Amino acid sequence: MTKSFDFDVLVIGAGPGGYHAAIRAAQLGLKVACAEREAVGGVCLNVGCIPTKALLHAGETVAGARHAAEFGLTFGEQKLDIAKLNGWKDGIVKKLTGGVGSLFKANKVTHLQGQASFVDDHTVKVGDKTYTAANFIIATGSDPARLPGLDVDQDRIVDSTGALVLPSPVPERMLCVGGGVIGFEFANIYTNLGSKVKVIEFLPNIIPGADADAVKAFQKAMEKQGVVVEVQTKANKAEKKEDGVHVELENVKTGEKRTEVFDRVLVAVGRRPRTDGLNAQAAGVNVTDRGFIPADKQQRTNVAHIYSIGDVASNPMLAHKAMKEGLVAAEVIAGKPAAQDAVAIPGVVYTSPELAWVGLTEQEAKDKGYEVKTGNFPFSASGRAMTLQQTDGFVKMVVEKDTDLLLGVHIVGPHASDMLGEAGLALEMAATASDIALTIHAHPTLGESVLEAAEAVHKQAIHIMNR
Amino acid sequence: MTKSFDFDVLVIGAGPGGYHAAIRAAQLGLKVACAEREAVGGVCLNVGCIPTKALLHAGETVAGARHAAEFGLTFGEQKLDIAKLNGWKDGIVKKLTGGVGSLFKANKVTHLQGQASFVDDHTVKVGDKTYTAANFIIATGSDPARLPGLDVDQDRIVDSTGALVLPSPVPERMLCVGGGVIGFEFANIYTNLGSKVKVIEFLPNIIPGADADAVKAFQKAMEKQGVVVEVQTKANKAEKKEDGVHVELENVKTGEKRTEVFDRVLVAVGRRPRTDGLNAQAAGVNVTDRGFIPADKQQRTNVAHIYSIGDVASNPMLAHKAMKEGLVAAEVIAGKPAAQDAVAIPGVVYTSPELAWVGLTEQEAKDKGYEVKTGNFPFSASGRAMTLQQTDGFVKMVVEKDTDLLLGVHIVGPHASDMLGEAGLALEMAATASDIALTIHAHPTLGESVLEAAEAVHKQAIHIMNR
Amino acid sequence: RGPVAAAPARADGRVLAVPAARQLARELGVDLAAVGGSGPNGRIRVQDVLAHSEVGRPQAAAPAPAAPAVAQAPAPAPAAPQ
Ligand SMILES: Cc1cc2nc3c(=O)[nH]c(=O)nc-3n(C[C@H](O)[C@H](O)[C@H](O)COP(=O)(O)OP(=O)(O)OC[C@H]3O[C@@H](n4cnc5c(N)ncnc54)[C@H](O)[C@@H]3O)c2cc1C
Ligand SMILES: Cc1cc2nc3c(=O)[nH]c(=O)nc-3n(C[C@H](O)[C@H](O)[C@H](O)COP(=O)(O)OP(=O)(O)OC[C@H]3O[C@@H](n4cnc5c(N)ncnc54)[C@H](O)[C@@H]3O)c2cc1C
Repeated sequence: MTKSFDFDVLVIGAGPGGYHAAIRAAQLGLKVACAEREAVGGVCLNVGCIPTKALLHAGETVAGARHAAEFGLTFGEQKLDIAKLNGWKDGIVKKLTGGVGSLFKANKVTHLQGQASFVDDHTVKVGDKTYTAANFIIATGSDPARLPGLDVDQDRIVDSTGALVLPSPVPERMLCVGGGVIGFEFANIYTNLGSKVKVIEFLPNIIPGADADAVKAFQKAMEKQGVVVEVQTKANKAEKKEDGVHVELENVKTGEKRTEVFDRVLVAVGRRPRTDGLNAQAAGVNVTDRGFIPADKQQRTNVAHIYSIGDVASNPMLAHKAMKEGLVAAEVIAGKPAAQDAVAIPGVVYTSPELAWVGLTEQEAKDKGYEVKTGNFPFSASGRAMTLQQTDGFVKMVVEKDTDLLLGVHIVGPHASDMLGEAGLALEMAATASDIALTIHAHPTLGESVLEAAEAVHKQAIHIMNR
Repeated sequence: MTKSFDFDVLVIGAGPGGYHAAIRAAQLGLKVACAEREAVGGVCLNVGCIPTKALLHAGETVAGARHAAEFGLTFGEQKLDIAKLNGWKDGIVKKLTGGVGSLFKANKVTHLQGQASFVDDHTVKVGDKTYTAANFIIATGSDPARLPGLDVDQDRIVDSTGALVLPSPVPERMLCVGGGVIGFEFANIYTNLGSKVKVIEFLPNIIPGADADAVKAFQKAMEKQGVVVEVQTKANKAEKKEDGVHVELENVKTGEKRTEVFDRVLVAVGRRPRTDGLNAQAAGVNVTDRGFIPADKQQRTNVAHIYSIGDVASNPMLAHKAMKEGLVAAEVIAGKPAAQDAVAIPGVVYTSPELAWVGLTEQEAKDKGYEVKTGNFPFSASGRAMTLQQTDGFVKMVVEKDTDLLLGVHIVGPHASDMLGEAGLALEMAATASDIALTIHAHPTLGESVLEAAEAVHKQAIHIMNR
Repeated sequence: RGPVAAAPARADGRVLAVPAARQLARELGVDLAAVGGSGPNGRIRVQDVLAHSEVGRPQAAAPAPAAPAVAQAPAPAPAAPQ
């Protein structure tokens, strides 16, 4: 690269997208800087993927101890030191963000602390210094969307960041506004820790994007655990009173309104791309009306040497998509033949049971004009699931009828996210249901249910009757 | 098939191999019988795979509750009702064996209760009746090997079947003779339930067949949990006395002998193919000196219409191998183009951490003449593993140097068996490390460590420094 | 794209083919060693086996009239990039 710039690549934002881009660019021999105005690791490590999973594990341990009575293991009085739990979770976050810092050092990525603003298409200002670079990667991520009428105070009305700080004792009555992934992960956490949780969703279905059958089974499992789910319902306004937060709920079909009282209200109604303070226009970079900075398959924006990745670039707003795009942008800058050409981007709700999927839902496949076959296998017929005391859910496979080509895999059940490894690779390798069915899967594993779902596509599952 | 026989196929043995064969043959329209002299489900469901996994789960729940203190969750006095635990485990077994019985009925498989003995190559005797069949599938499984000097009484000196019945209280001092999969699964169970366990192994390494690096990490994790491991050690004899079982142990390298005292001794020194009472010679079927009834890739024995599958056919003695071979035999009989052509048969130790592998070890690959590259990724660098409080172990990938072809995957860590789904499919699909590295893996999942190990093969893992 | 030649035999004798292609080859009586795999390292997919077995059938939609195909002729590469 030309010598007249301070850096070959300057990455803006050190979330999962940004730090993957920075490290890969450095691995490929480029001179790299990464500007970050808050904490290295971005939303994902600090207030997203990681702390939620820590709390989910804690909640599941509580639930697991309760279920142990079924096999004769009982415990005396259970005590949860909420301060210690918050501290443990924060410790994991610190270890991981510290790790990213060390990786920056070891890979010789210059970490610039402060907000980066474009001055022109080869210059940014970070704090009171300016830096030039041959290429930029915009990885500024996203912020929680706000809901008019519900003012987040991070105490009684919280967004996902506030919800991560558990009060002691946990709220008795909790409302999650928004029945997406984040809403249900928190619903699961708070339910397991003792709250009575209601989730409301504006749309007719929870977890938009997931397969209808899977969503149905998932909702049933959540309800079985005590979560109350109300779809086609919105929250109009919230009033904080002595006895709780009074929330006006409206059934959007009937228009019927009623007020319910909660101790904590979580607003989890989506996320918005984050471009504040970036001054993208100074570099001539297009920002859409909705705030996205779109990119092509090489992650290039309309300005050829400026790239955009992760949440700020496009939906779905998921860390692994940001990571992939970060690697692609770095490799393209280094002259490698990379592209964001993924067949499918997996999605996961890390509750118990988990809901995990990759590829097309049955409906999406039909909408795209595919003639499909499907195969289902329930965990209630899995020996491994029985020994884990987790038999809710199933594996569903969506396959093209004539070619047997795998189109999508949808799993509700124990360790569902672990099984996405096989499903994702199968999709990327253009595998058929037969390829999966002919592959030996270890016994007794949860993965056998993936095998059996593939067999079910051909009406040859062994442990169920094939209609 | 010709009408002159009672059945198109008569399967001998209703273990995992036999019941898979019987059900698949029935699915393909054949008239099928399955003879079983003990309980449907064989070793695997009754006294093998399933009950061990139930007890492992119980043990892990105990350990999990202990580890919960790290995040502030503590419990009062823990009580384990051993009778209830045994009953719960037996309940799962009953549900599964009952399930196989129902599947036999639903698929119209005739279940013949009793020992089958060949009368001639188209006739067997079961109890006092004789049946003819056009084809036979021998699926008679295996028995635990005995060790001279250690007489199994299923009380103080037990084999794996006896070890499944937990005494109350659990033995204080436990010895596992044999450091294979079964020995370590029981070591893990008893350790978690409170025993002090020693495992001795005759060979220089435990878990023969697994990758040396993986075994080293696995052994370290077991020792960290308190299991004492002694290799190159054998048990010469055991004497039952008031204060315990006195076992003479011998260091096979130095010849040094000493006597140690245990409350329970498990003999788990391998398994032997089971052909007693089968009268194979009446059908002209070859039995090897070691008791195996070998078969070709279509599972045919030396007698073309008599097939052999599972433990009685060959090593490795694993349920999923038996199942695959059962399906192959049934399909071949039905005129389908099936073959046992698996690239690799996975192996798993379902302890915590698990040890799981599929394909060639590094040494095996070198011995076969491959030039190899390897990639390792430790779970200590995995965010998901941290949130699960299980960071011991790693993923190791063995890859052919020039072609990038995946040869083997070796995992020590949480949910390792779940990750075999992807690894196994990758091997069967002749995937390269790049195929895995280019596939998006959901964040934060354990499967990302498989991705990172593939990246590490190319010295491009993100979350570790690549030497 | 030109025709894909069968990959040279690997040192360990393994033919790289996906499970469904191996099954199909047995069904069609095709010798996998003679099939040109279109994947990396000559990996054989279902389409490769089909293409191979089409060779020599007069009704096969061949791109151009060619000399009578022999059983061992390399199969045309499938159109889809892999
Ligand atoms: C509660 C919660 C749970 C989640 N769980 C998951 C999950 O389990 N799995 C999953 O895949 N996804 C999950 N997500 C989504 C995931 O966190 C995001 O998709 C991911 O963080 C996006 O990565 P990114 O690099 O694009 O942006 P971000 O992680 O948002 O990082 C952007 C960074 O850029 C910095 N920045 C912004 N503007 C500037 C500027 N001008 N100058 C300097 N720095 C700037 C920000 O401070 C931030 O650190 C979750 C999100 C939330 C909120
Ligand atoms: C403690 C333990 C744990 C194990 N865990 C695992 C594991 O986690 N995963 C795994 O893959 N493998 C495991 N195994 C091994 C697994 O159980 C065997 O590989 C598997 O059961 C073999 O299946 P099979 O069908 O060949 O024979 P078997 O399961 O042995 O079944 C053979 C059946 O044939 C019957 N039979 C024998 N002779 C006759 C006759 N003449 N007439 C009528 N019936 C007859 C027997 O009664 C028996 O029911 C474990 C084994 C043990 C002992």
